Amino acid sequence: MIEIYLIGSVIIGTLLFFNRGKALNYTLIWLFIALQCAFTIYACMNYNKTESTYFTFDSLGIIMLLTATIISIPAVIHSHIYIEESEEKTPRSRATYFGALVILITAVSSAYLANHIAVVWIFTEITTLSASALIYHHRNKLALEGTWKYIFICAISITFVFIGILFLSLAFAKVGSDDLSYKNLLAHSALLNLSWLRLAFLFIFTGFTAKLGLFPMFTAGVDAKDKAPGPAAALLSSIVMCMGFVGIFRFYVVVANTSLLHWASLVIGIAAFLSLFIAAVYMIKVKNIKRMMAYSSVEHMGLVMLGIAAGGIGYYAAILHIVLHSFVKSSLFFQYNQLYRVFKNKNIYQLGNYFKYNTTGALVVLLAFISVTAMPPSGMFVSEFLIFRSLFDSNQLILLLVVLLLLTLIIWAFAKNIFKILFIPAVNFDESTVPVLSPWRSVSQFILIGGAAYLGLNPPPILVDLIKESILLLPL
Amino acid sequence: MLQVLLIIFLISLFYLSIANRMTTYVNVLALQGVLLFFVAFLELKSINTLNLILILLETIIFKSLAVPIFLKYVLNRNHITREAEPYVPNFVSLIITTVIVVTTILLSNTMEESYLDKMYFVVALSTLFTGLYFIASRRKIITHVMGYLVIENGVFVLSLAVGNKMPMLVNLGIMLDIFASVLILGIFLNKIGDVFKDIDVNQLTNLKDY
Amino acid sequence: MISLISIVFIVMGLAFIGGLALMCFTKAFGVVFLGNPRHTFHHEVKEVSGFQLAPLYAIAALIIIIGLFPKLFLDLLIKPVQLFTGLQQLPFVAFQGNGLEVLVSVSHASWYLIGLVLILLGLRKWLLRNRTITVMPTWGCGYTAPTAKIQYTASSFVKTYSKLFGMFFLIFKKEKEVQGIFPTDAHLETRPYDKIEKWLIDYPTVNFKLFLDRFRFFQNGKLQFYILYGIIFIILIISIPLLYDKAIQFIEFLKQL
Amino acid sequence: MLSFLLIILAAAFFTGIIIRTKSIASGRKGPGLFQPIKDVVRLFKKGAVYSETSSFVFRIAPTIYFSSVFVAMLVVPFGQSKWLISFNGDFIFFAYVLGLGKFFSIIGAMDTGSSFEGMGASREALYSMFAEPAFFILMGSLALLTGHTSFQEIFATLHLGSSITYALGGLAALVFLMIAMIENSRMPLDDPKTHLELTMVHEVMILDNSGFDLGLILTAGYLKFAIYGAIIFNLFSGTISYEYAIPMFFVMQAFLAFVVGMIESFMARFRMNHNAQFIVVLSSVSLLIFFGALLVSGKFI
Repeated sequence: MIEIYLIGSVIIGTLLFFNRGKALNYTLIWLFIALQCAFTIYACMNYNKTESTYFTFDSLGIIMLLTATIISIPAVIHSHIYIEESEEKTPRSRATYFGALVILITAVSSAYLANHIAVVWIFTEITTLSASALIYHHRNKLALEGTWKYIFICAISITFVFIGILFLSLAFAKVGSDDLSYKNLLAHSALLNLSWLRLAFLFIFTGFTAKLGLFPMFTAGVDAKDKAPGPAAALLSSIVMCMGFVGIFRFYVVVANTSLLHWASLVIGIAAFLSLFIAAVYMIKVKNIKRMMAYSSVEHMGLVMLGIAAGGIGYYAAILHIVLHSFVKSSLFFQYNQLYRVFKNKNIYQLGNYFKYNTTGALVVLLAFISVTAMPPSGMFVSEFLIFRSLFDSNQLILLLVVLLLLTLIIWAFAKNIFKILFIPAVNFDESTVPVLSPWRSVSQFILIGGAAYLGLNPPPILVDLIKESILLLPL
Repeated sequence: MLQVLLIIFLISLFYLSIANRMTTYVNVLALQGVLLFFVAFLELKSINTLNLILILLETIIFKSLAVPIFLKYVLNRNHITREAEPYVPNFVSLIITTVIVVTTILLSNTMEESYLDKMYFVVALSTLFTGLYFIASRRKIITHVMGYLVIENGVFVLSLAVGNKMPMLVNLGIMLDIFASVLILGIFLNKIGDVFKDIDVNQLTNLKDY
Repeated sequence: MISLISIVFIVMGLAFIGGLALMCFTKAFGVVFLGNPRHTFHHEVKEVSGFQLAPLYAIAALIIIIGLFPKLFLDLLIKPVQLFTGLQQLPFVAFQGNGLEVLVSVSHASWYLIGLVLILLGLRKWLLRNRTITVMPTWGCGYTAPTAKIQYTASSFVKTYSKLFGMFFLIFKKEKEVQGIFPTDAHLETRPYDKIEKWLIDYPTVNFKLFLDRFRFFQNGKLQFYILYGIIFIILIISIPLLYDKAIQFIEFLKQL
Repeated sequence: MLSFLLIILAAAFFTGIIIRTKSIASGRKGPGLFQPIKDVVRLFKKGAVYSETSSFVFRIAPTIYFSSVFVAMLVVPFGQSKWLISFNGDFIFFAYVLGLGKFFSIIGAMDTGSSFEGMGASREALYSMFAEPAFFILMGSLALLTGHTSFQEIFATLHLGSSITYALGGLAALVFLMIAMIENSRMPLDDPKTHLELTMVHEVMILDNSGFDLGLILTAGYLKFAIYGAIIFNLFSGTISYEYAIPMFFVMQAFLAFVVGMIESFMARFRMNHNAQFIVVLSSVSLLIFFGALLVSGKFI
């Protein structure tokens, strides 16, 4: 099935690149969504089976794949609306956009399921390619700059990951096997050479931070989310981040079973804390709503990795948090397009009184804000609370204190800007040109946010089991 | 013989750090491609012939011919000035490159390892960090690309070191090489040349929160 | 001894807070809602719509209902409390143990109070049903030209108090004194500010934000820097433990000398 | 039930005795003992005059004020016999229900928009604020001494044995008397007979009340005296049986009224800005009682 999926997606993607007919484009993209759904169902039914040697439908992969499929459906819907509404649309840009979208979703989904570190790496490379096509959609100078930075940083990061893999093969040399699958690595974790493994982890971690949006390489991701069209930015800040997480997490599981556990947690903890710090620095200052949302993602990835670093209940909380964050943040980015349609601007000074112009949309923004800042009725409150508890359990009280302080600042800054957008009238805003937007465009966002709340507050036993299964190999 | 080639490779880094003209950079890159061709041949003699041919073709055709030619084309087409215009004086660059090499040698001493020729490790890591240093210290976008190509060469050296046991990794390295180079060089450098008339990295600093 | 002192301070503080609350809320309620308008606005002063008021009334009603029927609220509270303490077997039944049964008496007493108020209001209405009810200007002790300005303001209401505790306040005064035999205009405006807020909240917040501002160079738009972060991160993570080991070795070496 | 009847009876003549004492001390005959009650009955028969500034707050405030005093009365026991309301910590309820009444009387005064009444309200709020700690510390130390937290249990177990406990009882009685003076705005702090608004506290707050409302406020004042008198009596009653206790109660109430009358006759009112200091002194005295209680109960470490 995975071959059918890959080949089918590549064919659909290629057809999209070369066919510029409107009807054909949309038929193809929906065909792809059908394929994606079918594949997801197939993966769920073949739980824990391995296909084509390199892909295993394991618990973490299934969770992430489900997340990706759920998000990709509204992503296509909103891309459709976005492309049809944008002024500079050409058949070529539309075809490129949807082709890249198909390739991106396919690559990300395959990376989730890959059980071999090199295969994950290959798909990561492919996401860079497809994501850059999406970021460059507008074809202006700033988009070009954002794309250039994204490509360059991602290329360097991919190189880092590759170097890490090379080091890993050195660390693995004593075993005498050339199979770098996670399973094999875990089986021989006692034989790994620690000093090479240390270097390998460091390089792989640093490399994947570009996709995850964590401290050293987060920079280009922020620019990319700023310049990409709303639906593409939603994918970049949800499923692509999940891919970075999967890349780090699967390797972390290997490292955690050696004596490097403490050191690796420390490295992750440092990067996570610095991410939170950077997020706090910029959330206060940033005036561009889209960049603010991107920094908020940096903050949440910091929290997720803090959970990983703290261990214990933190592992569970981290996976739950990243899934919930994907839902909420993607709905926020989907909503951004409506916001932009109303105000034709993304500077917070020029936005305001959104409730008056688009009540449903404003409601989505409000609910998403409540969820993103993890206020109690939202699902992310639970996961964030558990992350704090894991920090508490691991006796990191000072760290917890500083983190809470930074979060307070972040929430303050976020609330200040969001409330400005929702309630305070903008200066010199011409009301006559405001388009009337159909409330139906917000339905998918409501579903995503509501789903996140449901999953957080009352996680279905199957999700709990899947998460527990994914962290089974970690020492508690 | 291998050792000699690798040392020449290291020396080429020093030369790169004091080079003034853009064409020198391109020529050094071509030279490194040729060096890698021989290193690959000597190191990987024992692997699958087809695979070996692929690797050798990649080094000689892609690294030492296609890329330099394309770079020269870009230089001419976009009327890029011939000077490298680094932020720091060449003298300092040389010192920093030396420090990098010395540090990697020291670092390699701390690794208790018998499976790897330390020469590879030193050359690869110092090439990596020198490349990163070039990116960080040069002004033009095209020099960034060249820095990236230097990094790729370093990674290639490292992948050759383990290539005997895991040829797959060398192939992956080649894939990265071609993929990233084509993406960066082919698509983007051209595009940037079209959109921005003068390819100075200072023009690409508008996306910021500072 | 320390615990004793702390008990004394806690009791004092708790008792004092009740009085302070009385003062604070009579001030706030009295100055904002009662009497004549203390300031004439250029725009029309009107109440907001019922939709905006309804939530406030709902919250107020909830507060009173919890006071009158605490049991209902506590029963609702048990489940979430159990969720967070994680003790499923906790024998937590409302009004048993923990001194909570007192709440029943308190709510009874509140009922007496409400009942008495209602009875008295009814009596009052009944007594006044045939009597003459006159509406006159407020009694002014012979002063025939009362203006809204002679009313107590927020500052003057607590003047005696702020005099006693002046050292804890920061009061900004804007003043123009009367001059000459036939003074023209004069005004006095005071704006109190909390010293504790100034020192414990404002200064740290401002300084912390300034501190954070120093790190704004990170996203400076220059690709070179972005790559440097990665390099520096890797180098530091590799070298710090090595340097640390070397430093330890060096110190050991010095000790042996 | 007993305490309720007794307090109402005592309230009926308490103020009368004060006025009578003052009259005799100044060489006049003075009105009858029940003149205050007659005044109130007269007020109940009258109509009402309202300020045009005032809102419904002004109309309901006196009723709530009276009710709060009345409910506070229900808390006070007589000796060992408790009445309607008695539970652990009921003295807190007592203080806060009086506080509720005070809140309404203050905002009722603010509602008239008069500068005088605002002034009275401001003073009343300040004095109540300072008086509250004294009451709490006093009751807290009594609770510490006896190991109980309700009025009834405290008074039932309060045995005055050693000399130090007598000293404590005396001090406590003094503090309660002073609190009663503050609550009722009597002499050292406030002169109820003054005719100058600027020197009034309580009187100036009710300038605009008339008829039924004024009657309620006056009745509440009488009740308050009797309530505090009852509390002071309870400090000493202990386990005395009813046939002695009930006459003693009336004697005590009459004596207290006499003392208040004498103070009002022979003392001048404090300067207004000295009042706060005087009230804080009460808190200090109650702290002294607190430490005494600690000493007696052997908890002083």
